[in-house]
Amino acid sequence: MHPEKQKHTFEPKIIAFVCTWCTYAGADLAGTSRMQYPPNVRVLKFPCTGRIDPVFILKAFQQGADGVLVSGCHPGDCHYIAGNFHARRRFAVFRKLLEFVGVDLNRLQFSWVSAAEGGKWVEVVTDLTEKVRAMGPMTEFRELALEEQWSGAINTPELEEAYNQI
Amino acid sequence: MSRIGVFICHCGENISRTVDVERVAREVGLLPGVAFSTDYKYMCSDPGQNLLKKAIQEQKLSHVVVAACSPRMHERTFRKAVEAAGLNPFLCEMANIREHCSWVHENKEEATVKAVEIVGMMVERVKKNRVLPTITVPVTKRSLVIGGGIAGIQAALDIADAGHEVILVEREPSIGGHMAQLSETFPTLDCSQCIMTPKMVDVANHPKIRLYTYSEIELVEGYIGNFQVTIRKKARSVDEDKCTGCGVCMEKCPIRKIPNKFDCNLGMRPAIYVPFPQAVPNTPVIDRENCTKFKTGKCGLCQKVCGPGAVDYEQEDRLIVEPVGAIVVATGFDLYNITEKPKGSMIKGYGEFGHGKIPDVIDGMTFERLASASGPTGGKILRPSDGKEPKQIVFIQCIGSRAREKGISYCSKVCCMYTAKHTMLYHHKVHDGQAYVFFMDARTPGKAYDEFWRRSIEEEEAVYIRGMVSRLYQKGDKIVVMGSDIAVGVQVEIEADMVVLATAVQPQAGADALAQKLGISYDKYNFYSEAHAKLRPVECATAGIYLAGACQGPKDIPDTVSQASAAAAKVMTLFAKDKLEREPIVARVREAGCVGCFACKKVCAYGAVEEKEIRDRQGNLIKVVAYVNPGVCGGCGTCQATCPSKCVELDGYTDEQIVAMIEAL
Amino acid sequence: MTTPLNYSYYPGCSLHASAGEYDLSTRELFKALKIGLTEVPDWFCCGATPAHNVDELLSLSLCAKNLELAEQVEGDLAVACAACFSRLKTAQHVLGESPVKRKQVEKALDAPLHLDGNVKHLLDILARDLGLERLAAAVNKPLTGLKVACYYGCLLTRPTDVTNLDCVEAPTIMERVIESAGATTVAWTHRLECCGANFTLSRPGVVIQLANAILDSAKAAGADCIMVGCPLCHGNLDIRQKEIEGVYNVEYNLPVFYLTQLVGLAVGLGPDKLGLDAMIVNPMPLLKEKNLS
Amino acid sequence: MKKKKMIISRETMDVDFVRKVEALSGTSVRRCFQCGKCSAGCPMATFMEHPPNRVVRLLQLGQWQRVLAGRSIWYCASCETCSTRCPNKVHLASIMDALRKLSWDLDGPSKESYVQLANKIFLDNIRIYGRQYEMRLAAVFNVKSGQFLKDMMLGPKLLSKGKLKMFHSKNKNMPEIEKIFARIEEMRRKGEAL
Ligand SMILES: Cc1cc2nc3c(=O)[nH]c(=O)nc-3n(C[C@H](O)[C@H](O)[C@H](O)COP(=O)(O)OP(=O)(O)OC[C@H]3O[C@@H](n4cnc5c(N)ncnc54)[C@H](O)[C@@H]3O)c2cc1C
Ligand SMILES: Cc1cc2nc3c(=O)[nH]c(=O)nc-3n(C[C@H](O)[C@H](O)[C@H](O)COP(=O)(O)OP(=O)(O)OC[C@H]3O[C@@H](n4cnc5c(N)ncnc54)[C@H](O)[C@@H]3O)c2cc1C
Ligand code: SF4
Ligand code: SF4
Ligand code: SF4
Ligand code: SF4
Ligand code: SF4
Ligand code: SF4
Ligand code: SF4
Ligand code: SF4
Repeated sequence: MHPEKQKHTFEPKIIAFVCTWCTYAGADLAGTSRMQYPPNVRVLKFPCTGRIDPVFILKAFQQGADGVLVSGCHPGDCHYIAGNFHARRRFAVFRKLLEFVGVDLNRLQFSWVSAAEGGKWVEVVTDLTEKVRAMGPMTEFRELALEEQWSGAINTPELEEAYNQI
Repeated sequence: MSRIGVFICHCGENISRTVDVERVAREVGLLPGVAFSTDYKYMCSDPGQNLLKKAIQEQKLSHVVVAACSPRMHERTFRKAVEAAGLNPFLCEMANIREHCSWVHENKEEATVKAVEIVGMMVERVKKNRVLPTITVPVTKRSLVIGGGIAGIQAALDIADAGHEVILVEREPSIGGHMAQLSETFPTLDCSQCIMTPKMVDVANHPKIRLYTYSEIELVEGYIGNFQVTIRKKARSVDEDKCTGCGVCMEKCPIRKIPNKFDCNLGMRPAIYVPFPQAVPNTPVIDRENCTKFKTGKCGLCQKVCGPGAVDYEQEDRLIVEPVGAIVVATGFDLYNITEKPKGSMIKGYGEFGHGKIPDVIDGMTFERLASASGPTGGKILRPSDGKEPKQIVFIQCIGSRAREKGISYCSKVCCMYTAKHTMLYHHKVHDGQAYVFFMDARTPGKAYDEFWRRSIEEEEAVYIRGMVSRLYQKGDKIVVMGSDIAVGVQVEIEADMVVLATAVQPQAGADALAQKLGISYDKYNFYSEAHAKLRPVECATAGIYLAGACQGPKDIPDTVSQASAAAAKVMTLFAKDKLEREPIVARVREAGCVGCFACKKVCAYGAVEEKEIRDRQGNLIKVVAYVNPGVCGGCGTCQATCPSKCVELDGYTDEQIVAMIEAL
Repeated sequence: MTTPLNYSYYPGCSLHASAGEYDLSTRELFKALKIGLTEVPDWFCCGATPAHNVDELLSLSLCAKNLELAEQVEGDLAVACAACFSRLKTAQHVLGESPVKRKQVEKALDAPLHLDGNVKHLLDILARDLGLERLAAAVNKPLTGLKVACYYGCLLTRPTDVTNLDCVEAPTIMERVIESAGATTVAWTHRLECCGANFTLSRPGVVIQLANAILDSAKAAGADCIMVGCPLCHGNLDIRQKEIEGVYNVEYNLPVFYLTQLVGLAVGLGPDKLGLDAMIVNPMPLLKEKNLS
Repeated sequence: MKKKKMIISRETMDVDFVRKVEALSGTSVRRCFQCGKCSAGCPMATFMEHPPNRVVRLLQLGQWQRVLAGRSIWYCASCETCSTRCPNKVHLASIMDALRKLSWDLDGPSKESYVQLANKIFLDNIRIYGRQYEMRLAAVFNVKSGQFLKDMMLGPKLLSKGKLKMFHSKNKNMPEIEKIFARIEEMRRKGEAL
């Protein structure tokens, strides 16, 4: 619902990591239905949320994202049987880790958007954009020197434990 | 240095209305690595595709980005075009500036900026794209069917009729499964044997079907199109080629009092036996546990009387290896047994029903045998304890099923209908008898099903009582049934002569062990899991393995046969090709880095990760690493996100590609 | 040598009153079997059915307090009354499962809870701790020829997964114990049915109806007598038996023994040590007939 | 008995009450799928106007007044047959406990006063003496219920068999018991317990 376009001083950057089968298709549906939402989101397509390495989220924040959205199929609907289930477990631990490094968890949103939920996609993106806009730009993290060798670099006990749990 | 070509589509006006496509082309053209950029009215049209092909050749492009609609629309189209121009199709990516941009924004400035960024991201990504070979695997056009019930029989006949060889493996001495035990079948009440036995004979006579009865699956290796299956053919002690099926041995065998499992232990059989007269094959088997020869070394009568000399006490188990391209699993079901609690199972017993130790409390399948014309009583309904005809018979539904407390929460789907059938059969056979049914709901969705149930009440005058039974006990030669009628709100007591419990449908014993051999998944009850409940209900997640019948969930015959034919059709679809081609979006392990933790193996739902031994030249084992079988991998990438040492990579979605996109922000 | 068996003992209110013979025979039997029994000092009522009926928190608190008192005496807690047994076990179970209720009870007691002690019914002690073999070895006057209907009632084995005495629906522990003492048991239909104990005061009519069905079933199965492990069952079947016979115009004449009385007979204890004279339905003619007295 | 029509709406379904029942009993009311097995085996069902399954059904509909107005809950013998055999793990005996407790708190809209009275005397006994004295229990019940003659036949017989004690012994833990009662009352006053 944006009848009157408002002028904002701050336009947050939102990155969305989505799976092909559900959320990407849901976003497509929002398009074919000509729904409207703020243009702040950039979509990265993955075969499955199971492919999404938490490190990408860190990377996105480091690259200047002010908010990150991770979205896939509803539980039980995974195109790849159980990928989203593994992803869910992984992210549960990852959230703790993010909190530990000082990221405000309000900047990171997980959701389920199915291929039929164009409206939900719009809602989720709009809400996150507004939420992050209110929070202002994400600066803390940009300065935080992540190791250049990003892959597998964060092998914290928490992650270790998560891997073992899977 | 890459030479990337970028093609911006107007989509008529769908994109260009809100996105300044020319500006996008201009700005993107300035990105490092972009050698060519242009815009065009309809990229997917023939002229559009030709423009693309011509540019690739003339500009010597190394990579292509088409900024247009969703890749879900036209990725295939453009990849084909790219391939036609001589480039590897996986060097082409699409940037979605329609569904994700022009259609969802109104402000032209904002939309254009966003479009530039989207295209920019894809440009960075495509730079990291690698040439991916199309994966092809050969297909062995023979199939294995496990389980010779109606599901296995139907699937085998369908596949064989299409001209492909079928190997049918059945654990029991004869095929037929549970349907061969049934008397008459709902909803039409036709005689089960009459419609079943011709199909069994067809199997035996089909030139394309090789039947292994009294056999089990020992080992399954390989993957779709290329399985190697080892079958254990248990020693029958009778040479199938020599035996004529004359039956003299069975007549002469002095051991006669072994309860016949096929007749639910109501009838007796000798130590050398066929489970039932219409058995296929009609070759007896010696039950070594009960045969005097095997127990004491004496007897040997059957060998003496056998004209063709078929009896062979020395026969041993044989292992046979068969290459097949597809597998249909059709191992069926068994009934919840209230008399004994299976070891280690979550099932609780029914002490309140006497743990099934009251002789005239039987299960539904036992009733089928009593009602069957070829059964132990010749089709007369007689109670097991004293052979008297029961004048008051009580049926109780949902025993074991829908009883979380007892361990099973699902509905067994067939018992409402077969109980209705049982009341009819009973009333047809015992004219002065009365049937009562205790039930919670009648679940009768299906063509002509509810009418069938209503008939049992309205025409056959079965008395249905909505409410369950708390306890059964023997009183003299009666069984006291303590029930309730919740509609009236009173307790009901019936002194019955016989009680039939509709016990739950469960997977066959050993279903989990077989699943582990096959590498397919199963639920907590051991029913096999289909790949998708609605859209891929006959396929396993493991490619090349299909499901048919009650092994996947409780089913009646029409559902079983439909699924069996569907599984057969899936097999034939697979066999319609000589080679399998698939998207090369599969995971690959960098062996050098792999530490062999097999975290990847644990998360892979497709069972695609195998263990591979790395040896030096002398053949000493250096380490065990993961290997992803490209024929099996579904391409989800879960392994990659899981691998702690980051050495398994999903082609098409490598870390490099993704990070390139993130960095392009 | 096996280690000596010693228990703390919770008789429950009835054993100090209407079921005095159960108390007496329990003490004498245990003495004869060389099992130590020390009464929990100043125990109090577990609340029985009326407490949990209307006030679970009170019921749990009373039981928890008694369990705490029992800690003062060494050994597992031996309980004679099926109702007390069921209450104490249920309290242990509920407080173990529900942290909320546990907190409330701790507050009510103003003390931390002691829930680890084992609570055992006498049957359990005889059948498992002592063991049927040792029990059989102690028998010197086997109850040969005595046909016993073992009555469990509702509370010995229930609720499921709580008392863990035996299979809820098809228990055999009473039968096994008394068969070890040489008696014969009968198979009968009402051994698990409720006698309505809770209503003995307020709605005796109900009790009479339920108890009649039980007596009828035992008689029909050919029993000479009934054996119980609960003073409440005993009250309804023994004390009310004459009344029931009057109401239904039948004759049962079924002596109702406590399990400790019958086992006591078998190990050679005299009627005076078993309180047989306190039984309303006189058992002596039966015992004479079977040459057991 | 005349039956009132049941008007069902968000307003007439008292979910709060049902939640209390669930909290007290630790069992879910919604789980019940009305198979009736509880009622089939309940020894007291013939004395109840709402058999056990219907008690749960009325709770599912939030119609607790109908349950409490009847005597069903007071006729439950706490025998646990229903809980033991329910195929769906509904602990009905505990629901009955909870209902009695809540009815007791509401000061009995119930018709069944005898059972309530007996319970009350029983609990008073504990508070005053620490243990049950059957003699007192019976005597007080008979006086309060006005049923002087009931069970008169039993009395003398029991006395002669030494089964009725006239006197009670001293219990050292009496102050402690009083404290437990008092603390529970206190907790309830403060809303720390139901
Ligand atoms: C009492 C009763 C009455 C019924 N009445 C009707 C009716 O009237 N109408 C109707 O439509 N449906 C009825 N049904 C349902 C019907 O029986 C099933 O739908 C049907 O039998 C399912 O067939 P299936 O081939 O899947 O399984 P099954 O008949 O169980 O066949 C499975 C076969 O696989 C074999 N097998 C198992 N494990 C292995 C292994 N590891 N290796 C090799 N072989 C193995 C078994 O030996 C068996 O031969 C009834 C069911 C019951 C219980
Ligand atoms: C309210 C409702 C909810 C449901 N929810 C679920 C659910 O949650 N899950 C589930 O599994 N199932 C659900 N179902 C069932 C599901 O909708 C059906 O199983 C499924 O749609 C059947 O698919 P179909 O292709 O057979 O028929 P249809 O979907 O009806 O398709 C038939 C097609 O044929 C076309 N057609 C008809 N006649 C002709 C003709 N003469 N020539 C050419 N074309 C023709 C029609 O236009 C139509 O496109 C639901 C059904 C209903 C009514
Ligand atoms: S084994 Fe021999 S005797 Fe037996 S059926 Fe075959 S041919 Fe006949
Ligand atoms: S050898 Fe065995 S099977 Fe053959 S007749 Fe003798 S007992 Fe029967
Ligand atoms: S089919 Fe009917 S009898 Fe069988 S489990 Fe389902 S509801 Fe119960
Ligand atoms: S007709 Fe439909 S709604 Fe009714 S029972 Fe059958 S499936 Fe359910
Ligand atoms: S998770 Fe990585 S390191 Fe572990 S086995 Fe798999 S590929 Fe090798
Ligand atoms: S990509 Fe998915 S299917 Fe392929 S090996 Fe990895 S986890 Fe298994
Ligand atoms: S037995 Fe359980 S599920 Fe069945 S009606 Fe009673 S409470 Fe409900
Ligand atoms: S506990 Fe109460 S409701 Fe349940 S069966 Fe016993 S008397 Fe009936």
